[in-house]
Amino acid sequence: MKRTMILTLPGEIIFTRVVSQTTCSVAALLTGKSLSASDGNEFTNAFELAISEAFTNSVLHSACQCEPQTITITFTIEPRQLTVSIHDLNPPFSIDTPDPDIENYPENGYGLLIIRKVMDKVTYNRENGSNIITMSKQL
Amino acid sequence: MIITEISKGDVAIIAFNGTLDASSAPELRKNRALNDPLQTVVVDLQKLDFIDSSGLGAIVGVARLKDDRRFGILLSCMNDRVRKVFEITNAQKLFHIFDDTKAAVEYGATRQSTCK
Amino acid sequence: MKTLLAIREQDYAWTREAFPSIHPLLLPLCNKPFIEFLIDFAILTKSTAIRLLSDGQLSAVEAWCGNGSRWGIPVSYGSLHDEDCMNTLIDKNRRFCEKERVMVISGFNFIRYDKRQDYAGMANALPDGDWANCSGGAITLAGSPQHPEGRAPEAPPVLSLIPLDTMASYFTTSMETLETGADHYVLPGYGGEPGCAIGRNVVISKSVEIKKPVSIGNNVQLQSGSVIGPSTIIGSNVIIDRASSVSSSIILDNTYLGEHLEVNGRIASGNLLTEPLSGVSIAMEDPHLLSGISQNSPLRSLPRKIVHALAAALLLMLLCIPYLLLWPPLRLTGRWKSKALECLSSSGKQNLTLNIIELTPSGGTLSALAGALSLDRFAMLFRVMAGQLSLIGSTPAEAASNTPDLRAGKPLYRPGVFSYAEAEEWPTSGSERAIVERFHLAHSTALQDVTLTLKAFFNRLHEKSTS
Amino acid sequence: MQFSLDNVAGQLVGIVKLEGRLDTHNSKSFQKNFTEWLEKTALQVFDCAELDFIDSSGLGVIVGCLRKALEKEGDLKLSGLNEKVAMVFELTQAKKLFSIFSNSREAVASFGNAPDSPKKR
Repeated sequence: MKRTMILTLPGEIIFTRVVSQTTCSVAALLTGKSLSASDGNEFTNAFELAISEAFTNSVLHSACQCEPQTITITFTIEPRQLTVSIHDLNPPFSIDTPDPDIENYPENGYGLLIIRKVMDKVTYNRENGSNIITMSKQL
Repeated sequence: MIITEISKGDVAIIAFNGTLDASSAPELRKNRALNDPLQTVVVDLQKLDFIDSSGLGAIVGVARLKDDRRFGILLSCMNDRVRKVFEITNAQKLFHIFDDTKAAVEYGATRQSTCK
Repeated sequence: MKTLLAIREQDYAWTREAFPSIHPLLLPLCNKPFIEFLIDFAILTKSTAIRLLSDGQLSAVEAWCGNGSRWGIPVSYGSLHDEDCMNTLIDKNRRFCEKERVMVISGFNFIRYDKRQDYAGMANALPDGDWANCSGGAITLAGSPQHPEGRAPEAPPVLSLIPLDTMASYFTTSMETLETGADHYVLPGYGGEPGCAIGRNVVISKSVEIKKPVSIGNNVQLQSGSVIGPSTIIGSNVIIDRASSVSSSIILDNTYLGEHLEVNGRIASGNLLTEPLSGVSIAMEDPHLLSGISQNSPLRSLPRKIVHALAAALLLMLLCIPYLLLWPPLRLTGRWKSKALECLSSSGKQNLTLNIIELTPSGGTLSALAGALSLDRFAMLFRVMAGQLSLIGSTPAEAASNTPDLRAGKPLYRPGVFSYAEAEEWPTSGSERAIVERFHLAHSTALQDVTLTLKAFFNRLHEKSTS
Repeated sequence: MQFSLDNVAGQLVGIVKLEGRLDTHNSKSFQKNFTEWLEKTALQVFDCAELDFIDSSGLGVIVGCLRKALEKEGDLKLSGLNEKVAMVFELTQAKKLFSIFSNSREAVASFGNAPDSPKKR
């Protein structure tokens, strides 16, 4: 059966940990493992990392730093697959960014590379003024 | 995340404890030893249980400001989760990584004498 | 004793382009991944732990070896740099080595050893330095021998290193492992008689001839009249079609070899056939090539599109009543969602947008019945009549997906309403599905397509009604 | 594709020099030209030194040309196959149908000596 869960929260950096640990617990629903975030389970770790990247990008790239806009995260929970999508009202961006050129010690640009590597599928589309980045991974 | 200074000297040792992400990354800028371009620092990551790209970017950023980029920051006692983030981003090519802090300090000390 | 495996990326860079879909350290030698031979050797020297060091990415190897529990020896992972000398390497893993004797196996080389001989005694007795070396690296011992009084065995055990630096060295080493393998190394597979290891789920048609030494992997089909061997290594998920002969060759995983073909002294991987010594390779994708030149019976050229359109019309008529009865209630209660999917068309020029129907699985008997009668594919049948889709063929591939071998215009891709994999009760996941689809695309005639469609329909009926 | 004639021990031998690719696009036109050249003589040599690529329809055409030459009591010999083209012939066992020489001179000269035994089908 397919269940969905929606999380709406202000786009502030202090919520990064809240989001990534919630995602970790949702992922643990599928693996049935213990809830502890640091257990070696590759599936939950992948989501904890990927969602932390995506949420941080959404917060840092918001149009005006004045007052934080809301970010909505939708979890689609299926027996063998978890899909997480993040909606924000930021300006459009592309997810096919080139990998950072490591030789000259870049300080950013790693986020999307990490998401692409730990998730099975990552798609981005733009719908009535909001970015939707969707990532999924199979157990 | 908490940064604790373990020891000073030619090769300083500091330890990270907790999670290093966008919210805790700015703390690296406040640490004197990390930001002194001439100071070799061994960062003990034993108690660091989560790092994401912002955390990694902060460490790379600090290493970039060191006079001797490749040996200014040495990393030790990484757990598998942290190592995988370094591996995915190829950042492990930028740092000398040890599984024992004392070994890292000795290596740093020998580097100091040769490159001074 | 602890073992460090220090293998740098440029040691195996050549394999990336020769075998793009396999991690170099998992490249099969005979029927076993390369890294497992190193692990076996470490165990032979009574090492209590292994650490794999790399300057590149190890995720595929880590997924395969895990923490080493499969071999009962802890396996961990670490990084290394180009300029790390032996001492720095050991310094960087001081806690792992714990002042024990350390064996460092460096470079992308095959270790030639004999499991029946004693390597532990030798490893402890030898002084520091190289135990064996070759142009590609060495087996080096460091850290004073633990029991110097331990006698080294009188006749030192056979040990040599072969650099795996070219396709040719990989080929000759694989062949040698196949011929001497059974007694020198631990090789998987049921070896009824010596020189013949066969994996699981291997289907051998009656008139197939197998000449030893041969090694065959899992999920392999050898069609009638094919001749396998001598000196042939066949990987997993492989189909050797009728009357083809394979001798002193390697057929790697996920490969379909057509009919009436002769492969001698070659390496076949996916669609590429390579001559190992010269490195020249040709693409084996051309359907006629795959079906051999002497096989052009007129029946095959019956206009496939007409037969498919007729069968689709028949199916439409049969299913239209249940469709009209079940579609409205499901649609209204939201259990019938349609999602647009951009797929590659067989001509590859312009893409095809199909709307894939998703029936909520827990939607009660109505949606289960709709699924069982494949009503979710009802609308797609019209596409067959319009000639855009075939009734049965390959699973439509998403245009966005970058699966290389489905690039536009590839002859062996013909999207269908049903897929050959569904007709076959064959695993419908990624590479296995591609193999059985390629087999039927190059092989089945229009009339066989109709029977396969019925099989696919009843398989879905059976699968949906029982799940 | 150039065609020239040569004379060996009183017999006329046609030499066809193939260049570039022989595949689905140009195999039909090649077949048409060959039937004309066959009118001149049933003894033919395909000099493939400049032929870089052949796919199955190209191969099918060459086998067709052999069949036509044999029907006219002639023969078709090949010369100068590069490795890629040779591999296609070996893979499909078409190699067994032809006598293959390293260069066109040898192939033409071979028509001079003892008449060939008819090729097995």
